[in-house]
Amino acid sequence: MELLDLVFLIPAFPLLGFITLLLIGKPLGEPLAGWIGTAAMAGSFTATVLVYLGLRNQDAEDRIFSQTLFEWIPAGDFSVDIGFLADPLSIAMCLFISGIGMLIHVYSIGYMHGDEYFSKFFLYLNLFAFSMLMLVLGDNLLLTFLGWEGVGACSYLLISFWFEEPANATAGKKAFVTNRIGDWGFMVATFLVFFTFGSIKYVEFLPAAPGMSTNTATAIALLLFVGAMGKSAQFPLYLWLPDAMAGPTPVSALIHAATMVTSGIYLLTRVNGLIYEAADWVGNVIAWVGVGTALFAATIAVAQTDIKKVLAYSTVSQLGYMFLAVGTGAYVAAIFHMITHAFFKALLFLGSGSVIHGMHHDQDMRHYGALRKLLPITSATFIIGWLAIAGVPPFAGFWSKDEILLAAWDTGGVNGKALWAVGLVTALLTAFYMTRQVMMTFYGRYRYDDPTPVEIDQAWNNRIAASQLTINEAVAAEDAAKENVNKAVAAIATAETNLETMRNNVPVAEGNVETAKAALAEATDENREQLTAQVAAAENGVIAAQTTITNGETALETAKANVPIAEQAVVDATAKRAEASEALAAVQRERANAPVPEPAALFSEPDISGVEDFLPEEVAERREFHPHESPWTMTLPLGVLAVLSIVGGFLNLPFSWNHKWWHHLEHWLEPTLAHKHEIAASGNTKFLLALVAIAAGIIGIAFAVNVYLKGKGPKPAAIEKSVLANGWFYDLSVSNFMGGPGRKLFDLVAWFDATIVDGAVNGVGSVVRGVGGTARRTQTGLVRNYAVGVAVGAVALVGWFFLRASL
Amino acid sequence: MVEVIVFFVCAAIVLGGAAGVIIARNPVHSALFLIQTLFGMAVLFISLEAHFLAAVQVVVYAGAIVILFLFVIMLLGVDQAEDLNIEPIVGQRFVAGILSLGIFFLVTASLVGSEDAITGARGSSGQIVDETVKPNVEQLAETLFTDYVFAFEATAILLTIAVVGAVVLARRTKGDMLDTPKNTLEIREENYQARIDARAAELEAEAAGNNSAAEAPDSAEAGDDLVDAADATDGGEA
Amino acid sequence: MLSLLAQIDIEPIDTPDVDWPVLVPLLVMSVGGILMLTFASILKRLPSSVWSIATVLLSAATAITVIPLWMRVTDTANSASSTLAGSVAFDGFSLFLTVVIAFAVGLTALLSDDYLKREGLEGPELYVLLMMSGAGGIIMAFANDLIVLFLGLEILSIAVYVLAAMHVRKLQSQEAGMKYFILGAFSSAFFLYGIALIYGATGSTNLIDIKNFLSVTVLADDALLLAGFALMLVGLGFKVAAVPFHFWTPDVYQGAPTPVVAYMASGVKAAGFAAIIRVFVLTFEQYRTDWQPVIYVLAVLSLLLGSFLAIVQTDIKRMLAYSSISHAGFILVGVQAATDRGTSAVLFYLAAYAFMVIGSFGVLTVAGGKGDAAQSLEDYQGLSKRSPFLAFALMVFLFSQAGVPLTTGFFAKFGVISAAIDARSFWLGVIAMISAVVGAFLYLRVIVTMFFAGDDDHDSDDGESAGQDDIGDDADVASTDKIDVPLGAQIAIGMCLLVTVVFGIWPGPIDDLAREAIPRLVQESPAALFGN
Amino acid sequence: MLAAVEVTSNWYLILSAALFAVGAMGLLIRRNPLVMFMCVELMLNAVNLSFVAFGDRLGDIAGQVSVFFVLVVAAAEVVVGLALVVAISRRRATTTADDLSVLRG
Repeated sequence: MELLDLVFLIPAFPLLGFITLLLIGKPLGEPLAGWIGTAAMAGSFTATVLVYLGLRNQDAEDRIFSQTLFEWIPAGDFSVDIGFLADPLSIAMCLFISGIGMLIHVYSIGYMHGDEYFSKFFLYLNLFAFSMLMLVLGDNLLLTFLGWEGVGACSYLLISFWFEEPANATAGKKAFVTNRIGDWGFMVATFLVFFTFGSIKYVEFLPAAPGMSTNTATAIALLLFVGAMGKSAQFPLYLWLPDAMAGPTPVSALIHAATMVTSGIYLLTRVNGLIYEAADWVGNVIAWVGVGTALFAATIAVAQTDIKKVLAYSTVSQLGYMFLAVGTGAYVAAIFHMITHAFFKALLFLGSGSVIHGMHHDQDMRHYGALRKLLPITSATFIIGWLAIAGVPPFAGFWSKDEILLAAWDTGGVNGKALWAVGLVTALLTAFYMTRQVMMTFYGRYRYDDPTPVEIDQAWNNRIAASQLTINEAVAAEDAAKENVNKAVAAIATAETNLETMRNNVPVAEGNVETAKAALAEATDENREQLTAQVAAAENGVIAAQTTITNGETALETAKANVPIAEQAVVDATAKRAEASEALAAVQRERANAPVPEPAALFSEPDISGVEDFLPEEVAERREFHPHESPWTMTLPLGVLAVLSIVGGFLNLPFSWNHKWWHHLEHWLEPTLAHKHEIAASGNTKFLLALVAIAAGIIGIAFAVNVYLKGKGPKPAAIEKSVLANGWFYDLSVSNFMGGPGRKLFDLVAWFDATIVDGAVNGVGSVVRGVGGTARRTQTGLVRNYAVGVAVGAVALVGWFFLRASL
Repeated sequence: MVEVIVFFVCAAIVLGGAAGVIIARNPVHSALFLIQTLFGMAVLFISLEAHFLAAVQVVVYAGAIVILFLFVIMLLGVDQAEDLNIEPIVGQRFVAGILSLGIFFLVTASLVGSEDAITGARGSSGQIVDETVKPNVEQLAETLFTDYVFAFEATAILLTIAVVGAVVLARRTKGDMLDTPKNTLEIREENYQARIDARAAELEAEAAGNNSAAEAPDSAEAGDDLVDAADATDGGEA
Repeated sequence: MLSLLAQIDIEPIDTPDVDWPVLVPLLVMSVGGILMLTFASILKRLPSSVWSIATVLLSAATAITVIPLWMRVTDTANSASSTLAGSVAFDGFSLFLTVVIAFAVGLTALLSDDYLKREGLEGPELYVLLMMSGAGGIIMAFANDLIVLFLGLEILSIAVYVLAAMHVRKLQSQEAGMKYFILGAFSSAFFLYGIALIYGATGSTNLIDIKNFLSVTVLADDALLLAGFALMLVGLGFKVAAVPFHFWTPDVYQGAPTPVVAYMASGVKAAGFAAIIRVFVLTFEQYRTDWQPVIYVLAVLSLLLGSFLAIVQTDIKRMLAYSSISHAGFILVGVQAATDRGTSAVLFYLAAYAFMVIGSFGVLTVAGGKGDAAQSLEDYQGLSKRSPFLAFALMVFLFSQAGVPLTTGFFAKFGVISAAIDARSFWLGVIAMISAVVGAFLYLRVIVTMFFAGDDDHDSDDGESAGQDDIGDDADVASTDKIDVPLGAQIAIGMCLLVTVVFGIWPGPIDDLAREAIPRLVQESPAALFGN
Repeated sequence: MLAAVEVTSNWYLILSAALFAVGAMGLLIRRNPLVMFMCVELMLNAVNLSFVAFGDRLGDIAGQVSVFFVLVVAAAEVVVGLALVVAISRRRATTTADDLSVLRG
C-alpha cells in the first residue's frame, strides 16, 4: 500500500527536472543539464517500478488505486480534482514511457552535443515527459485532456526547436493546427460524458456505462476517436507526423514514435467500456480507418528516400495497426503492439539518428550504403529493429503483429477476412520497405563518395563550358584574322593612292625645274648664283620625287604580298574553330551517350568517365569525410532497446499451455479491460495464420533483398547473374512494376497525399478566407451603413418578438 | 372634442417639424424645425397633464439644447446647404424608409393590443397622477427624491463627464497631426492668410493711390496675384 | 426669509434609507474621479505620472472596499439585499463585476501614463474620464432599476466616446470617436425606447417590481413587453459588440488610443453583460423561451462572423477587434444557457477575458510605437527579437484567447460551452467550438509572425504551404531596434500575465467567486427596512 | 362625430412611434452630423412622449420623472457630440458623416 502512494512521484520527477532546468539550466550547461534531465527520468522510472510492484502485491481485482492530490476546480457539481489513477493499464504505459524516456534522454546528451540550446532541449523533454505521464495517470478526462494538450504543446515546441529553419516552424504550425481539430472532438466528448454521467472521472463514469443510451455512447466514442485520430496521426489527420520529422531525431523517437502518438490508442483503450456500449459499427469504423491508414502509409513509405520519412510513414502505418486492434476489440494486442513498437521504433529512430549523426546530417538513403562496417553498433542494433518490425520470429514485433492479425481474422465473416488480408498486405509491404531501408543504408556499395546526379550534371556542364570556352577563343582568333585580311586589302588601296600622288608630284617638280631654268636665263649677275642653286634644288626635287615613286611601288608590292598570308591565317583560324565546335559536339554526344545518372546508383558506381576532372568541389570535400560511429551515450540506449526488441515479445506469447505464464500482459491488463475481444480461433488456425504472416514477412524481405541488394551477398556474381538470367525480377518487376504501374501507384498515393489531402486542409482555409473576405465588404467604413446594420438588427429583433407575442 | 383637435394639431406640428428636420437642406432650418417639434411636444405634455415637463421642455430643450446646436453651426460656419438630391450610398434611402416603416408598424402593432389587455399594472411609484391630490411639481419632486434619488445623484457624474469631455475635445492642441501628411486645417488657414494678405495689399494700394497714383497698380497687381494663388490652392483642395 | 419658509407647511419628503457601506466602492471611484479633476485643475505643475498612480490607487481602493462587502454578502445570514428604494442591488454579482471594472480601470491607467507621454497628450482628463466611466460601469453592475441602468450605461458610454476621440492629433482617433458616438447615441435611443415600453407594460422601471408583477400576472397581450425586450437588446447588444450590432467595433478599436481600447474591451464589455444578465437572465427569467432564441442567434452570428472576419485582417488591432466580437459570442453562449451555471461561467469569462485582453492591448500599446503607427501584422515580424518579454506575453494572451489549456481562456471557454451543453444547447456548443478552432488559426498567425518571421539571417521564402498566409514574405522587415517597455506597462502586462497563467493552472479561486456571485433580486433587506 | 372619439394614451404612443421612426430614418439618410444629432434628439423626444403617455395610462408619476433623466442624458450627449464636431472640423474642411471612412474593412 505504501508503495502505491508513490504514484504522484511519477510525474513529479520530470516536473522537478523541468523546474530545475528552467531556473538554472543555462548556467549548468552541457552536459550537466542533460544529466539532470536524465536523472529526473530515472527517478520517475524508479517510482513507476515501485508502484508496479505495489500493484502486483494486490489481488488482481484490487489493482486499481486512486490518489487525489487536491481539488483543482472546486465547483459545485462539476468538481475536478488533480488525481492519479494507478491501474495496470496506466502503469504499463508509465513503465515504457519513463523507461524509454530515460534512454532517449541519455541518447540526447550525445546527439545534442554542441547545440546552442542544449539545456533548453532537456527542459522541453522533461516538460513533455511530465505532460505525457499526466495524460496517462490522470484520473479524469479533463486531466487527460490537459496532458493531451501539454504533450501537443511540447511537441510543437520541440518540432520547431530549431526554429530558425522556416520549414521546422511551418511543420510545428501544421502539427498545432491539425491537433486542434482533434482536440475539438475530445472536448465535445468530455462535455457529453459529463452531461450523461455527471462526472468525468474514469472510476465513476466507466462503471456507469453499461446500459447507457447507444446513441450517446456512439457519439462519445466517435468524438474521442476524432481526438485520437489527430493525436495518433490517422488518416486524414496524419499529415503533420511526416512533417514533424523536421525536429531533432530524439524527439522523433520519443514523441513521434514511442509515446505521444500512441496516446490516442491509450485513450480508446481506457474508455473501452464506453466503446462497448456504442453501436457495433463504431468498432468497424475504427478498424477500417486503422487498417486503411496502415496500408496507405505503408505504400507511401515504399517511395521515400529520406531515412526518417520512411520511419515516419512506418509509424503512421503501425499506429493504424494498433487502431485495427482497438477496433476489433483486441485491446491487449493494441497495448502489446504499442509497447513492442515503442521498443523497436524508438530503436530504429535512434539508430537513424546515429546514422544521420555519423553522416554529417545527410538524411538521403541513396547516399548511404555499406555503413555496417563503419557504424558497427548502430547497424547491428538497427538490424535487430528491422527484424522486429518486419515480423521475423522471435523478435518482438512478430508476436504483437501476429496477435493483431489473429484478432482481425477472428472478427469473423468477410469483414474479418478482409481486415486480415489488408493487414497482411501491409505486413508484407512493411517487411519490404524496411528491408529496402536496411539494404540501402547498411549494405550494398558505399555511395557517400559518389557524385550525385545533380553533381554529375554539373560536371558535364563544367566540361561543356570548358569546350565552349575553346570555341569562343577560336571564333575570336578567326575574327581577328578576318580583320587582318581587311586591313591588308585596305593597305593596298592606300599604297595605290599614295603612288598616284607621288606620280603626280614628278611633273610638278619638273615644272619647277623649268621655271627655275627660265629664271636663270634671265638672271643678272647679282642673283645668278642664287638662281643656279634654285635650279639645282629643283632638279634634286625631281630626283627625290622619282625615288619616292620607287618606294611607293615597293610598298604596293609588299601590301599585295600580305593579302594571301592574311587569307591563309583566316583559313587556319576557321579550321581551328570547326575543330573546337567538333570537340563540343563530341562532348555533347558523349554526354548524350553517357548513361543517365540514376538517383540511386545502388549497384555500380555512377559512370563519371570523362567528367572526373570537372566534378564540383563538394564531391572532393565529401571524399575527405569518413562516417564515424556515435559516442557511447548514443550507442548505449541503442543496445538496451535492441535487447528489448528481441525479448519484448515474451510479454505475451500466444502459447496455450501454462496460459497464465505466457500471457503475462493479458493477465496484467485484465482488470482494466472489461470488454476485450476473446479469441475464438482454434490452435491450428492460430498456427496457420502465424505461418502465413511469417511467409508474408519473408516474401517481403526476400523481394527487397533481391531488388536492393542485387547480388552483393556472399556470392555476388552468381546472384547477380541469376537475377539477370532470369530476367523477370529486375527487368519485369523493377522496371515494369516499380518503374511502371507500381511507380505510378505510389506516385498517385503521394500525389493524393500532397494534392487532395493537403488541398482539403488548405481549402478549408481558403473557404474561411473567402467568407471572411466577402463579409469584410460589409465593413464599408461608412457610419450610416453601420447604422443601417443596427436598424436591421432592431427590426429583426422586434419582428421576432412580435411573432412570439401572444396577442 | 377639443382634446382631439389639440391632439391632431399638435401631432401635425410635431411630425411636420420632424419631417422638416430631416428634409431641410440647411442645418439652421433643421434646428428651427426641431424647435417646432419641441413646442408641439410641450403642448402634448400639457394635454397629458405633465405641466412641469412642458415648461422644462420649452426651457431646456428649445431654450438650451437647440440654441447650442445653432451656436455650433454658426461657430463652425457649417451652415452650407447639404445637397439632398444626391445620395452617395446606393439604396440607403430605400432601406432607411423600409426600416423606419418596419419599426413604426411593429411597435404600433405591439401597442394596439396592449391597451385593452388588462394587465393590472399600476404605477409602482406610489404617486398617483392627479393634480387634485397634489400639485404636479410636488409629486415629481417627491418621486425624484425617493424612488429615483440614486438615479438623480448619478446624473451628477454624467454632467461632469459632459463638461470634461467637451473641454478635452474642443480645446486647441499643440503639435502636428500624426496620421495625415498635411492636414486640411493648415491648408485652410493658409488660404485664409493669403486672402487677408491680398486684402491688406489692396487697402494699402488704395491708400497709396491717394498719395501717388503711379505706385498703385503694382500693389494692386501683387494683391491680385495673392488672390489668384489663394484660389489656386482652393481649387487644388477641392 | 427663513421664517417665511417655516410658515409654509411643507411636508418633508421621506427620503429612502441608504445602506451607505454598499455605495462605498462606487463612491470611491466616482468621488475619487471628481476630486482628481479638482486637484488637477489646481495643481498644474505636478508630474503627469501622479494622476496615473492616483487612478491606480483609487481603483485598488475600490477593489479593496469590496472585500468586507463580499464577506457580508456571502455570509448567509445577511446576504443579498437592495437599497435606496430598491434601485441598487447588493449581491455578489454586482461586487464581482465591480472588481473586474476596477481592475480594468487600474490596469488601463497603468498603460496610459507612458502612452500619454509618448503621444504628447495632456493627461489628467483621461484618468478622470476613465474613472467616471468605471463609475458608470459600477452603477450598471449595481443597477436594479432600468432608469439607473440607463444612466449607468450613458455615463459609461459618453466617457468612452470622449476617450476614443481623445487622441486629438490623430484623425483616426476622432473618426473612431465620432462613429462610436453616432452609433452609440442611435442604439441608446433604442435601448431607452425599450425601457419605456417595458415600463408601459409592467408599470415600473424597478426590476424587483417588474419581476414581482410578472410573477403574479399573466399578460394577456405581452407584445409590448416583448417589443421592449427587443429594443433593449439592441442597446445592450451594441455595447457588447454582438453581431449585427458590431459594426462600430473594428473601426473604433483600430482608431481609438490603444489603452482606451483595452478598457473598452474589458470594462465596457463586462458592464454590458452585467446588464444583460441582470435584466434578461434574472428579471425576465420567466420569458426566457422568448429571448433565448435571440441570444442564440446573436451568439452564433458573433462567433462565426467574428472569427471569420478576424482571419482576413492585416491590422492587428482590427484583428483583435473581430476576435473580441467572437468572444462576445462565447459569452453570449453562457448567457443563452440562462442558468446559474451559465451565469457563473459568464462571470468567469468576463474576469478572465478582462485580463487577457488588457494584456494583449497593453502589448500593442507598447509595440505600436508613436502614434500607434505600427499596427499591421508586418510590424510584428520578429517582435521576439526586439522584445522577448512583449512577444512572450502576447503569445500567452493569444493562447489564452484561443482557449489553450493552462490558461484562463481555456476554462472560460470550457465553462460557457459546458453551461450551454448542460442547458441542452448542443449545437451552440459545437458552433462555439468550431469558432474556437478557426480562432486558433488566427492567433497562431500572429504568434508565428512574432517568433518565426522577420529573421534577417535567412531568406524569407520559407516553403510555406501556398495560400496559408501572406505574411512574412516582405523583405523590408520592421526596425530591429530593441523596444523599451515602460515600467507602468511592465507592471500591467506582468500582472495580466500572472493572472492568466496562475489562474489558468489553478482556476479554483476565481471559479469559486464566480459561483458565489450569482445575482439575486431581493427586496430591501429586512435589516434595512426595520433596522432603523 | 368627433365628440364621440376620446383621445386615448395609445394615440400618443402611436405618434411617439411615428416620431421615433422619423428620427431613425433621418439618422440614416442625413450626412451632416449635426442633423444626425438632431435626429437622435427626435428619437429621445419620442421616448419622452412614450414615458409620459404610459405614465398617464398607468396613473403613475414615474413616467414623468423618467423624462427628466432622459433630458439630462440628451443634454450631455449633445454637448459631447457637438464638441466632437468642433474638434473634427478643426482638422477637416468638410464634416459630413460619409467623409469619416478612413477606418474600414
